[in-house]
Amino acid sequence: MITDSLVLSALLFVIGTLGVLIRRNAIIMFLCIELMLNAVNLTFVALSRLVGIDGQLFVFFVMTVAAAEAAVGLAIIISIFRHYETVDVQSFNLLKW
Amino acid sequence: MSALLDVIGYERWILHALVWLPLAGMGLVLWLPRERAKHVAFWWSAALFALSLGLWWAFEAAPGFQMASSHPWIPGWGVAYALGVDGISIFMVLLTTFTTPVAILGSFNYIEKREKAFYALMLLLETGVLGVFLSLDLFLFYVFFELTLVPMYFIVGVWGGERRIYAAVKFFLYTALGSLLMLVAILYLYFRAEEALGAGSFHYAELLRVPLTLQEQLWLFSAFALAFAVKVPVFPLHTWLPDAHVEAPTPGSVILASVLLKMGTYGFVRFLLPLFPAAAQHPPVVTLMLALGVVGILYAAWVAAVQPDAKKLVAYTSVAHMGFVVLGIFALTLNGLQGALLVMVSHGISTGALFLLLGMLYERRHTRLIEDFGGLAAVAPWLATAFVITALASIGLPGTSGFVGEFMALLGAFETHPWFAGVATLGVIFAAYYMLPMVQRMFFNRLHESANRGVPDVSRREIAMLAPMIALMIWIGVHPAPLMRRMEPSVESLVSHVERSLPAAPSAPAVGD
Amino acid sequence: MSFPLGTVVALEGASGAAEATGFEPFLPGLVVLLPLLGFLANGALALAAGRRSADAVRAGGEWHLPETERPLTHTWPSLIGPGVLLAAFAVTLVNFVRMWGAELHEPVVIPYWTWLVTGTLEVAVAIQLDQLSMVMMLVVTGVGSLIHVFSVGYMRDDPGYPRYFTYLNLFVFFMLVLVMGASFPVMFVGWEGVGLCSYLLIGFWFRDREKADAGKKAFIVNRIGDVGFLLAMFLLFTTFGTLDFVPILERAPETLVYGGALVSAVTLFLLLGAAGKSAQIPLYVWLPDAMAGPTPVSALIHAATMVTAGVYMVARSSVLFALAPAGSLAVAGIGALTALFAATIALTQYDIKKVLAYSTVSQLGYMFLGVGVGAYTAGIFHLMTHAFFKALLFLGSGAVIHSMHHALHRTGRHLDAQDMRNMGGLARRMPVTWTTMWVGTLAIAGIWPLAGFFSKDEIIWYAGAAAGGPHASWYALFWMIALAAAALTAFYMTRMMLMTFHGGNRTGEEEARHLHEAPLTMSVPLVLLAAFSVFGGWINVPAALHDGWVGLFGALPMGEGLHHWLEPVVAAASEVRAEHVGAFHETAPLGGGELAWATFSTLLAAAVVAGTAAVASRWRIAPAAEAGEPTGGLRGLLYRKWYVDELYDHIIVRPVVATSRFLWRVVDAGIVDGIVNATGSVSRAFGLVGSVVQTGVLSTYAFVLTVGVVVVLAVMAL
Amino acid sequence: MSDVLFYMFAALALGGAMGVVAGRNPVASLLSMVLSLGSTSVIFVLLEAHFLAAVQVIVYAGAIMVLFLFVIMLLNLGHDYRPDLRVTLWLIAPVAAAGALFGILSRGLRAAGAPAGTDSPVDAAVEEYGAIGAIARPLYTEWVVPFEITGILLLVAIVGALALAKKRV
Repeated sequence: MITDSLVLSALLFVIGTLGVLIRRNAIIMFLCIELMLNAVNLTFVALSRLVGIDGQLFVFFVMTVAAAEAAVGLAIIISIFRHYETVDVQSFNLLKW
Repeated sequence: MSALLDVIGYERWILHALVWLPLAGMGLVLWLPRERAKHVAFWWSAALFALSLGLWWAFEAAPGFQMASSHPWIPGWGVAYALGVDGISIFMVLLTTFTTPVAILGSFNYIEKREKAFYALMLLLETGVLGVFLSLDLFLFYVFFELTLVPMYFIVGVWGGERRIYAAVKFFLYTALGSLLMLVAILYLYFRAEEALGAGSFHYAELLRVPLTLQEQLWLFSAFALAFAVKVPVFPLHTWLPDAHVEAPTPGSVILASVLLKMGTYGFVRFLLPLFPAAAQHPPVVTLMLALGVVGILYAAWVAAVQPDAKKLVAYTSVAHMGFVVLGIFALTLNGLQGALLVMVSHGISTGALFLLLGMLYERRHTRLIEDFGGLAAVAPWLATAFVITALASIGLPGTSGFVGEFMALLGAFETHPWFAGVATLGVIFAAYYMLPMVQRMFFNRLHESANRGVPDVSRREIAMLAPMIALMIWIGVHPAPLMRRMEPSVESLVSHVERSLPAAPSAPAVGD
Repeated sequence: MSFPLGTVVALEGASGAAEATGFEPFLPGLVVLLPLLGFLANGALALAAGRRSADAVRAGGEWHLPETERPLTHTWPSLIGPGVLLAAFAVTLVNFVRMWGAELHEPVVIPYWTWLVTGTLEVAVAIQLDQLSMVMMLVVTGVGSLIHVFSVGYMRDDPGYPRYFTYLNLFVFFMLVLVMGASFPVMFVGWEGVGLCSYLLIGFWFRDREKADAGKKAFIVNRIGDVGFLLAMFLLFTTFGTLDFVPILERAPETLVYGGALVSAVTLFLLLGAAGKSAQIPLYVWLPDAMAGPTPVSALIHAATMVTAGVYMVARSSVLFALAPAGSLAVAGIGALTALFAATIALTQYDIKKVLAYSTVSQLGYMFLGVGVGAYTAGIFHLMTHAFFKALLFLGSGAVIHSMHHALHRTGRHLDAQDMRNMGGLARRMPVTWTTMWVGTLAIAGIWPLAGFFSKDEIIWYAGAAAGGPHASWYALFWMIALAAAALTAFYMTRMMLMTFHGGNRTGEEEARHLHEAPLTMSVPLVLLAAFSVFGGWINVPAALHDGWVGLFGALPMGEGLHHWLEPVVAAASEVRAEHVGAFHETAPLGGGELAWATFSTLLAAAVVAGTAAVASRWRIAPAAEAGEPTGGLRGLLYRKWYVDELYDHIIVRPVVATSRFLWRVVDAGIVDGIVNATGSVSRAFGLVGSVVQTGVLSTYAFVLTVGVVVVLAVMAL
Repeated sequence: MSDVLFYMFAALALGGAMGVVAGRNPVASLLSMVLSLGSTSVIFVLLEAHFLAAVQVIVYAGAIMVLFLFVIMLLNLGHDYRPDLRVTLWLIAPVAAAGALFGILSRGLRAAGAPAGTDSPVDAAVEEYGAIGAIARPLYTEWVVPFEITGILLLVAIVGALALAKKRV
C-alpha cells in the first residue's frame, strides 16, 4: 500500500513536471506546480506511516506554503497579464540578452 | 652632516616618513581648492625629496639592513609592518623621490582636467612605490606592490591618449595576473616557515632561514619570476609597455619608465636571488633568463628602430635596457649585479628625461609621430642639445651614466657566461641604430613644415626639470664611485649568500668557472 | 662630499714612480683640462648664439652673420678656441723638454679620482705619461692648434661659428683623454668621445640631409668597432683582473701563452676596434662620407688625430700584438690590403677631398702594416709625418675650396666647389697654397729629402725585412703590395695637383677673377706644416742609411731619433719578438740592402711623378657640368668605389631594417600581442557559448532545471 | 478490499492529473485538477490520515482551486481560448526527461517503501490523543516555531498579492 502510493506520487509528480514543461499557459503551468506539490504531500503521508506523525505534520506546512505561493503567483500573473494582455509564457522574454 | 642627522634622530623616523608623507600630501591636495593642487603637490614632493637626501649621508656602506624597524601589524598571521633600507634599495628610493617632483613639474600645463585627482594619484603612487622598496615584510610588500597598480591604472586610463582604456586594462590585467601567482608563493612560504620555524612569519629575515628543496625553490622561483618578469618587462611579457607608454600622459610615462619598471628588477634582486638561491643558480634557469635578457636587448632594439611613434620607440628602448639588467643579475657576479643596479638608476634618469622631452614636444606640436618633426635644432637649439645629451646617455656613451652600468653588467656577465655577454655587447651597436635616426629625423634635416617653424624653445620651468637630470646623468657617468661604494657591501653579501647556500650538487656550476 | 675636488684642482697629482728618474711632470692635468674649459666657454657662447638665431628662424627669416660688427658670440671663440690649444701645446712642450732630459724607463701614472670601484675591479681616472703618449700629445696639440688657427679663417662667416669651436675643443679634449688615459676604460671614454665629436662635426651643417646621414654612418660604424674594443677589455679583465695598462703589459709575457688562443682573440678584437676607428678594410666606409664635414675637421679628425687612434692603440698594447703572431699578421694584412685598395679608388675620384680621404685610408694602411710587422716605431713615425703632410694637403684643399666658394658665391653660379674638374690653373692665383701643396704631395709620394720618404720607406723596408721571419710568404706579398701602393700614391697625388693647379682654368672667366690667395690665418699654418713636412723626416733617419747619400753623409742631426725616444715603450714588445721571432732580416725578399731599396723607391716615386706630369698635361678635362659620371669599365668600377657601399647596403643595412620591420609587425604585434589579445577574446567566446542557453523562454529554463535534477539524482543514485 | 479502493482512486487521480496537462481550456484543466485532489484525499484516508484528507479537501480543493478559478474568470481566459498545447517533435525532449525522472524517483521511493500492514507509530498516537490530537500535540510543542513562521508567511503573501495585483493608480 505504502510503496504503491509512493509510486503513484512519483507518477503524479512526473505528470506535473511534464505539464510545466509542455504547457505555455502560465495558469496551467501554475496548476501543474500545485499538482507536483500535492504529489509530494502524498509521499509525506505515505512515509509518515513508517516515520511517525511528523510526516503528516509536514504536509500541513507544505499546504500553507502552497497557499501563500498560489496567492502571490496568481497576483504576479495578473500584473503580467495587465502588461502583456496575454499569459502565454513565450512572450515574457524580457530577460533575453 | 651625518652628525646633524643623528641629532634629529633621522634614522628612526625617516623611513616611516617616506612611506606615509606622500599619503598625507594626497590628503592635502584633495582638501585644497583646484588651482592650488599642482603647486602644493610639487612643493610637497620636492620637500620630501630634500628630506630623503639625508639618506645619502645617514646610510653608511655596510651589508645588511639599516634604519630597520618592525612593528606587529596583524599578529595572528605573523604579519609585521617592517621597513628597512640597504645598499640595493637606497638608490631606488632616492630615484623615486627625485622623479616624482620632476614628473609633477612636467605635468603643470599638460594636465587640464581633474587636476586634483591627478596629483593625488601621483602622490598615492609615490607612497606605493616607496612602500615596495622599503618593506621587509613580504605581506606588506605585496600590499604595496598591488597598491601601485591602482593609481597607474587611473593615470593611464583617465588622462591618457586615444586607446587609453585598452592600454590601462591591459597593463592592469597583465601585472595583476602575474602578482596573483606571487601571492600564492608568498603564502606557501608562510606555511613552510610555520612548519620549519615554529611560528609562521612573512618577515624577510625569517623567510631567508626557511630550508627549501630544489624542487620547491624552482616552483616558487617561477611564481615570483613571472610576477616580476611582467613588471621588468622581460621579452615575451613586454607588449603592455609600449601601449601603456604611448597612451599614458607624459608624467605618467616618466613615473612608469623611471620607477615602476624598477620594481620588477628590484624584486628579482631582493626576493628571487636570496630566497631561492639554488633555483637561481640552476643551470637551465640561468641559461633561460640570460637568453631572455639577451633576446630582450637585441629584439627590443631592432623593433624600436622602426617605430613611427617616438614614445613607442623609447618604450622599446626601456625593454632593451632592462635586458641588460636581467643579464647583469643572472650573471650572479659582483660586477654583474652592481652593473644591473647602476643601469636601473641611469635608465630611470635618462629614460625619464627622454619622456619629459617627448612630452614637451607633444605639448608643442600635439603629435608623437617622428616624421611630423624635422629640423627642430634650428628653432629650439637648447631643447635639441638637451635631447641629444639625454639620447647619448640612453645609448650608453662613456662619460654618461648609461655607459657605467652597461659596462659593469656586460663585464660581470662576461666573467661567467662569455658567449651571452658577447652577443649582448652587440646591443651597443643597435642602441645607436635605433636612437640616432630618431634624433636626426626629429632635430636635424631640413625644417620643412611651417608648424615646426613656430616651435618655442625650452621655458624656464622646463630647464628646471631637465638641468638636474642632465647633471645627474653626467655626474653618475663621471663619478659613480660614491654610488658604487654604497651598493657594494649589500651586493657582496647577496652574492656570497647565493654562492654559500649552493648545495654541493655537482649540477650547478661553481660560479666563475 | 667625497668628490676629491682637491686633487683635480691641484693638477699636480701624485707624481707616481717618476722621482727616481727625475722626470717631474708639469701640470699634466692642465693639458687635458684646457680643451675642456674651452669647450665649456665656447659651449655657453654657442648656446647664446643658438638662442638668437632660433628666434630669428622662428620669426620666419634666417639669422645672417652681420658683416660689419661681429657679435660677441662670434669673436670670442676665435680667441678661446685656438688659444686654449696653443696653451695646451705650450704645457706639452714643457713636459716634453722635461721628459727629454730625464731618462724615463716606466710610465708615470697620475690618478685623480676612482672612477669604477667594486670588489674585483678598480679603475681610476688617471693619466699616463710616457714617450709614446708624449709623441701623440705633441701631434694632437701641435697640429691641432695649427688647424684651429686655420679654422678661424675658414669658418669665419659661418653662422654656427661658436658651435664649431665648441665641438672642436671637445674633440681635442676627448682625443687627449684617449691618448693620455692610463687604462683601457679611460681610453675607451676618449675612444667613443672622439666618435661622438666626429658625429657632431661631420653633421655640423645638420640641415642638409646627406651630411647628417654621413655623421650618423660614422658613429654607427665606429660603434661596430667599439664592440670589438669592449670584448677585448672583457677578455683582458677576466685574465688579468685589472684593466690598467702598466700591470697588464708587465704581466702579459708570463701570463699569456705566446700565440695562444686567448691572446690572438684579444688582439683580433682590438684590431676590430682599431679598424673601426682608423677606417681599415671592413669598416672604412664612413671616412669618405665624413668629407661632408668642414674641411679643417677633415684635416684634424680624419687625417691627423682621430683616425690614428687605432695605430696608437696597437702601439700602446704592442706587447699583446708581439705575443700574437696571428694578430700581428692580421693587422699587417689588413693594413697592406687597405693601402692598395684605397689607393686604387683614389685614382679616379674627381672630388678633391675624396681623393685625400682615400689617400688617408691608404696611408693608415701603411701605418697598420708597420705596427703589424712589429716595427712599432716606424708606424708611429709615419703617423707623425702623415699628420704633418696630410693636414697640410687637407688645409690646402680647404683654402682652394674656400676661395672657390667665394668666387662662385660672388657670381651666384651653383657649381660644386670641391670638384677638381671645375678648378684648374689655380697655381697663378694661389701661389702659396700651390707651393705648400706641392711640398705635401712630394712628401706623401716619398721623394727623398721629405718626411714621407723616411717614414714610408722605413715601413716598406721593415715589411720586406719581416719577410724573413714566420709567415714569410705573407710578408713578402705585403711588401710588394706596399711598393705598388706607393707608386699609385705618387700617381693620384700628382693627378690631383695637376687637375687643381695646372692647365687651363675651368671655373669660368668671370669667377676666375675672384679666385685669390687665402688670407693669412689660413696660409701661415700651411707654411708651417710644409716646413714640418720637409724637416719632419730627419728626426729618425734609419742607421743603415744615415751615412749613405740618403742621410747626406751623416749631416742629418738625429739619426734613429724616434727609435731611441720610443725605446722604453717598445722594449717589452721587442724582447718578446726577439725571443720568438728573431731579429729583422738584413735583406729584402728579392735581395739588396736597405740603402739599395731606399734609393729604388725614391727614384720610382720621382719617375712616376714626372711621368704623370708629362702625360697629364695632354688630358682634355671637361668641366663637371658637361662631363658625365664615368660609368663603364675599370674607371667606372673604381669611381663607384668597387660598389662597396652598395654591397654593405644590400647585405647588412637592408636585411637589418627588413628584420626589424618583420619583428615588429609579425612577431611583436602579431604573435606576442596576438596571444595577449587572444586570451581576451577566448574568454569572450566562452561567455557567448554560455549565453546561448539564456533564450528568455521560461520553458527552456524549466527544461534545463529538470535535466539538471535528473542528472544529480542519477549521480547520487549510482 | 482497501487495495481495490486504492487502485480505483489512484487511477482517478492519474486521470485528473492527465486532464490538467491535456486540458483544452483552463477551466477544464482546473476541474480535472479538483478531481485529482479529491481522489488523493481519499487515498489519504486509506493511509489513516483522516485530518489531512479533510484539510486537503477544504484548503486545497476548496480554497486554492477556487482562487484559481476566480483568477481565470478575472482574466476571462475561459471562452475563446486557443489551445496552446501543440504536439510537435520538440515534445520528445521534455517527455524523455520526465520519463527519466520517473524512473529514478520510483526506483528510489520503492526502495524506501515497506510491506503494508505493519503497525505504524501513527496508530498508537491516534489511539492516545485522537486523530486531531495526534497532529495538534506535536504541532504546538516541537513544531511551534515553524507554525508561527508559516503564520507570518501567509501574512506576507497576502500583502504581496495585494501590492502586486493592485491596479496602478
